[in-house]
Amino acid sequence: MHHLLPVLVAVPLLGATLLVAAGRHLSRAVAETTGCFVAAGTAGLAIALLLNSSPPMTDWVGGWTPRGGEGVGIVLVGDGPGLGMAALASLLTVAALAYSWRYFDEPPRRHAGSFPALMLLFQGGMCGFAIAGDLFDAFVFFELMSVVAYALTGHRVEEPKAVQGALSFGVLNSLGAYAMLTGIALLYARTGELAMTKIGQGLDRHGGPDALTLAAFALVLTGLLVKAAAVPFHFWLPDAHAVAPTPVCMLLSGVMVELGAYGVWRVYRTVFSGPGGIPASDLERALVVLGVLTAAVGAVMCWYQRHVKRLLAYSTVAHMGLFLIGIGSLGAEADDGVALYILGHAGVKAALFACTGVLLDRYGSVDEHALHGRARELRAVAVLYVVGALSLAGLPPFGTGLGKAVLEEAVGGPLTVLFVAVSAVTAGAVLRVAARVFFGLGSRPGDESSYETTGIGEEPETRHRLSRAPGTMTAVPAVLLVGALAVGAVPGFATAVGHAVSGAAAPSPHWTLAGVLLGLTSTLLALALAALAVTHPKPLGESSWTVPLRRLQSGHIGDYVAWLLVGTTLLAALAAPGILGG
Amino acid sequence: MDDPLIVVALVLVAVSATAAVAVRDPARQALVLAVLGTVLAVLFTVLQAPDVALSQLAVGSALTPLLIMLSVRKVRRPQRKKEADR
Amino acid sequence: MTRRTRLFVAALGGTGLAVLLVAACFCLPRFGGAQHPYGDRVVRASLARHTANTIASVNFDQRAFDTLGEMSILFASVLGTVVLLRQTRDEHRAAPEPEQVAVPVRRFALLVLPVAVVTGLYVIAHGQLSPGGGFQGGVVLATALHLLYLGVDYRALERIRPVGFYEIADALAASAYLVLGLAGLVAGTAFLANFLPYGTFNTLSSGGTVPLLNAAIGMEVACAVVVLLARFLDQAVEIEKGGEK
Amino acid sequence: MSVFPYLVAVWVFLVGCYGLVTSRNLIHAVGCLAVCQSSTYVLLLAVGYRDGATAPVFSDLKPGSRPVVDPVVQALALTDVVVGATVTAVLLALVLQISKLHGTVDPDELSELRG
Amino acid sequence: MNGWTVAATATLAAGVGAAAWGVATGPLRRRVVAQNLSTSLACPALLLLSEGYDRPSYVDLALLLALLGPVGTLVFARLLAEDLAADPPRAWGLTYAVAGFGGVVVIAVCVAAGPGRALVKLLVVGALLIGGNLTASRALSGGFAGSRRG
Repeated sequence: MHHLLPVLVAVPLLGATLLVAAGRHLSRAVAETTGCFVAAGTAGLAIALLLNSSPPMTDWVGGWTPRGGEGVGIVLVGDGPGLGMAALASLLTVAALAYSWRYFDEPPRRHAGSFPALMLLFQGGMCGFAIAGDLFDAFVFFELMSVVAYALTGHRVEEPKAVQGALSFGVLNSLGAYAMLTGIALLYARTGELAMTKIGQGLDRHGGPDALTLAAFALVLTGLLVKAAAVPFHFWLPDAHAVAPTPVCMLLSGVMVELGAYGVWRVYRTVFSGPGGIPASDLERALVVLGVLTAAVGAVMCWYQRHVKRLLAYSTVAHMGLFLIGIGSLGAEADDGVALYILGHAGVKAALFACTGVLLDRYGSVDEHALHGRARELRAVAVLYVVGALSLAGLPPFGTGLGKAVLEEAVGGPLTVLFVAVSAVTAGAVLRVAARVFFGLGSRPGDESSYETTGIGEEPETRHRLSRAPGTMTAVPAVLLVGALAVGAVPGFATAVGHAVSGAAAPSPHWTLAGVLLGLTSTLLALALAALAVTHPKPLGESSWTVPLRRLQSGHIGDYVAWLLVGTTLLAALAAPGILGG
Repeated sequence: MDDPLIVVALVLVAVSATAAVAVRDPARQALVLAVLGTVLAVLFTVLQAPDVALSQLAVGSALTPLLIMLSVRKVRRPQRKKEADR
Repeated sequence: MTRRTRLFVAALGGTGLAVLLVAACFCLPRFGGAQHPYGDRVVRASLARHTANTIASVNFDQRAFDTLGEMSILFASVLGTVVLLRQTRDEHRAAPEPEQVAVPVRRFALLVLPVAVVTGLYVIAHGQLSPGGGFQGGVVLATALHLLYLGVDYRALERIRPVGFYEIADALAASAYLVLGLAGLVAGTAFLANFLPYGTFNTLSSGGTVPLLNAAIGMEVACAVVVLLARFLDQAVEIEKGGEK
Repeated sequence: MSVFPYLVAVWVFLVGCYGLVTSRNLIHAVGCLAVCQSSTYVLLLAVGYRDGATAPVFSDLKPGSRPVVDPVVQALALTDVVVGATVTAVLLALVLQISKLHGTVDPDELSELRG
Repeated sequence: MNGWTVAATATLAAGVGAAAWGVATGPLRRRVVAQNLSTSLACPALLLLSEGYDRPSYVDLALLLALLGPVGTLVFARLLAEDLAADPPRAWGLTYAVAGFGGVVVIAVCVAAGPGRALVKLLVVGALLIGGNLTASRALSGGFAGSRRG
């Protein structure tokens, strides 16, 4: 079975090359169907491998199985988390391709296959990154998914915002990747190895951590955290996610960003967790501080957006903060919680983006104020939107709720308040949008703010404005929400996830009374916030203390790079005390 | 490390990299980047990496400058046109 | 942020990063040290498989999966460029004008073109023996074609460069690499396994699948770079803003 | 002296970052990113160097007759060079579109994405 | 270190160093010439290194640089034709000196290599190096009429 691990990467890549080769002679429908089938086939393979992933598989590509413990090849790791992420990425790719079915703007002349081919390449890159057991190999596939993501983000080349957002995305992520490569070079210099577990053993053999370990840790994590959009590396995310085509947004927010967090988890576990690496307390300090910052900034910025896609993008930032806190707390229970939360969040966030795409293509706007009360006729979408918002808040029995509950229990203490607050604020913002746009509640807000990005005047992504949403565009979000529900509600699923992530020995995650109550609390808080915002816009509207925070999001590449440098320094400073203290 | 050759190559790389950043006009920067590419190739040869040096030569001496110069030309053209219309 | 605050923030972060990196440099093993365990293993493995150029053995045999990723990056970026630099609705194509080129320059370009093509093919073919390989040779091949643009004019280039053909060849070469990998899975032991006889050391056919993968990469890179440059040339030379002509 | 090559790599990386922060032209910024990336080549190859050794290419060398440098970093750097060139191409394509749609390539004048 | 590598070091430090300085400063006409000379100086340096390290396979590097260096310069000559037409470079003395230096190096390396296949390759490199350098210089000083498009 383990021989099939590299096939997980090869199949989508082969599909993409064949689509391009035949692209000139294919009709659009054929190209897109092929794309869907290849993506679905890969997803099936990923799931099949996942079901056989205990005990974890390893595969040495090219049959370079090490002799006497010393290998020269590349190792792929097929364990629960890795294959789980690959399966999630593949399933979301299928969903995005199904959503874009007959929907997307006309393809470039004589390149009917280019969009599905790019999506397949993206899928291949994500799968390759998820199962990489070799640090440099991880870098290569990290770059593959990045390059494809830049191109996909800028896909609508007639949109000024799209190309600008894609460039910020590209520059920041490339710089992060080069920082990561520098870190890899440092680790290679110290240990002379590239396989992650081997590097970890090499560090341990060398003795205690020193400046080199710290620098390598900070640099490798910089690359991954740029992808994971941790504050202060996060600036590219709202710019890119707000402008990318909707099916691409579903993938970016649903799984690509999470892969950054997954990378942090994987790299720390295999490389830096030994006695020669970064002490657990230091990692916890670094990730929890960055996570809290990320969650707080994301939630505040989310609340004050009127551009709906930007709002959703910031809610992704906020949730990434929560995931990072979970990863930083380093426990089997927290890992289970994060895994469930990521699964649930992927479904919910992709569904919300998909619904927003319907708005964009129907009304040519994604501005909360401009759309006030205009979408009354879209009843099905309205229901999906509200359900999505409620599950974003952690309403039991959605997967997001279960993940949040398990995570809150694992983290405990004052951070529980943050979890409840962040999920309530982000969900409240989405509910506010739903109330205004779909139900026309409250008075129509005026256009007092001039600084921020509005969502007015966006080009629809379909050839013409839709008079009614095609079936796929509502069916896909519905299915995604059902999936998010299933994560939390299907008996035994959570246990299976727990086994896949942290082994059969650990206690399996399950609903507790406290978890249900906390989920209900944040849902009620979200409803209250939304109601308050709609009925009394003033006290919760523009406030002066957020202005400096919002000015930081300037769209200027130079600013973002400067913050990236600060972020790397901050990361090193947060992780330094344990090393300096010996 | 007593090899002055390596030191010379490294200094050349550091100097041309600094110049590539300091020269602000993209067309002139492309010239410096072309030199940086050549100097990097020399450094790689000195560090006994002929394969990398070859690909650096292939990419750095003609391909990257051509890409940048074509971009410069495209970016400049509307500005030129505006001037001509005036 | 104003320019000054931006510079201040960057100075803050840059100083911290500089301190960190310089400290790390002093913890690195001495430059020129003899400790290269992975490297030594790789050289032994390469010689065992009759591949004279160890770097080719790493790229196309021992770590061929990395090269698969690298090739996909190139493929993806070419596809991305094709999509990003497509002709939009408000643009039209203007026919390029002929160029006056000084005779010696023109003669030189036409003379060097075949030499460059031969050199490119030589670099690809000897990839597993001497320095070079598919990537380097492929770029040389693609650059050679563009001597026609540089030394003659754009119309001369267009005559020998049907972009569609290169696009298909690019995709087919990329799939050839993948198919060879899958063939390893079917015929041999694992994905990208070197399942062919290793041949005689230091001959063109040595190294098993290495020369085949190398050739696939060479073709992929050459075609990919041609398509890439074609998009940029289109933008710089032909595509203009304005309504349909 | 034994750290000089590493320090050069660090310098090149930081200089490239400085260029990115202060750039007034996006094409120039992409060039600066290429400079940043060249630091990774320098670092990788410096890590793999061995005193008095030669390249592990045995077409004109008897195996075992001379010490050889680390081939792994060379393969990594080779991959890195390709990645760098392609990323440059994609980013330049985006800059071209920015210039068409915004009429400028000065990041200070691009202000569509804020707040 | 041997005589060859010493010569290569000197070429790099003095020649390529000066070219790097020339390309970074001054008017455009000086920069393009410096760029052209940087490749025509680095190429002999690579030949010297190949001889100094006793690795004939390194000659491929010089071959590629002799081939692609002038192509790179043609790129600039072509796409900066309008700017260069206004202020054409005049540095023929320097160009011939560098070409002569390249010729001397090629002859020296040829003598050291002795007759054989390697000699043919070296002669090709020499021809490309000198021919390319001179043609590229010619292209810089008015090789392209500078049409508006094309």
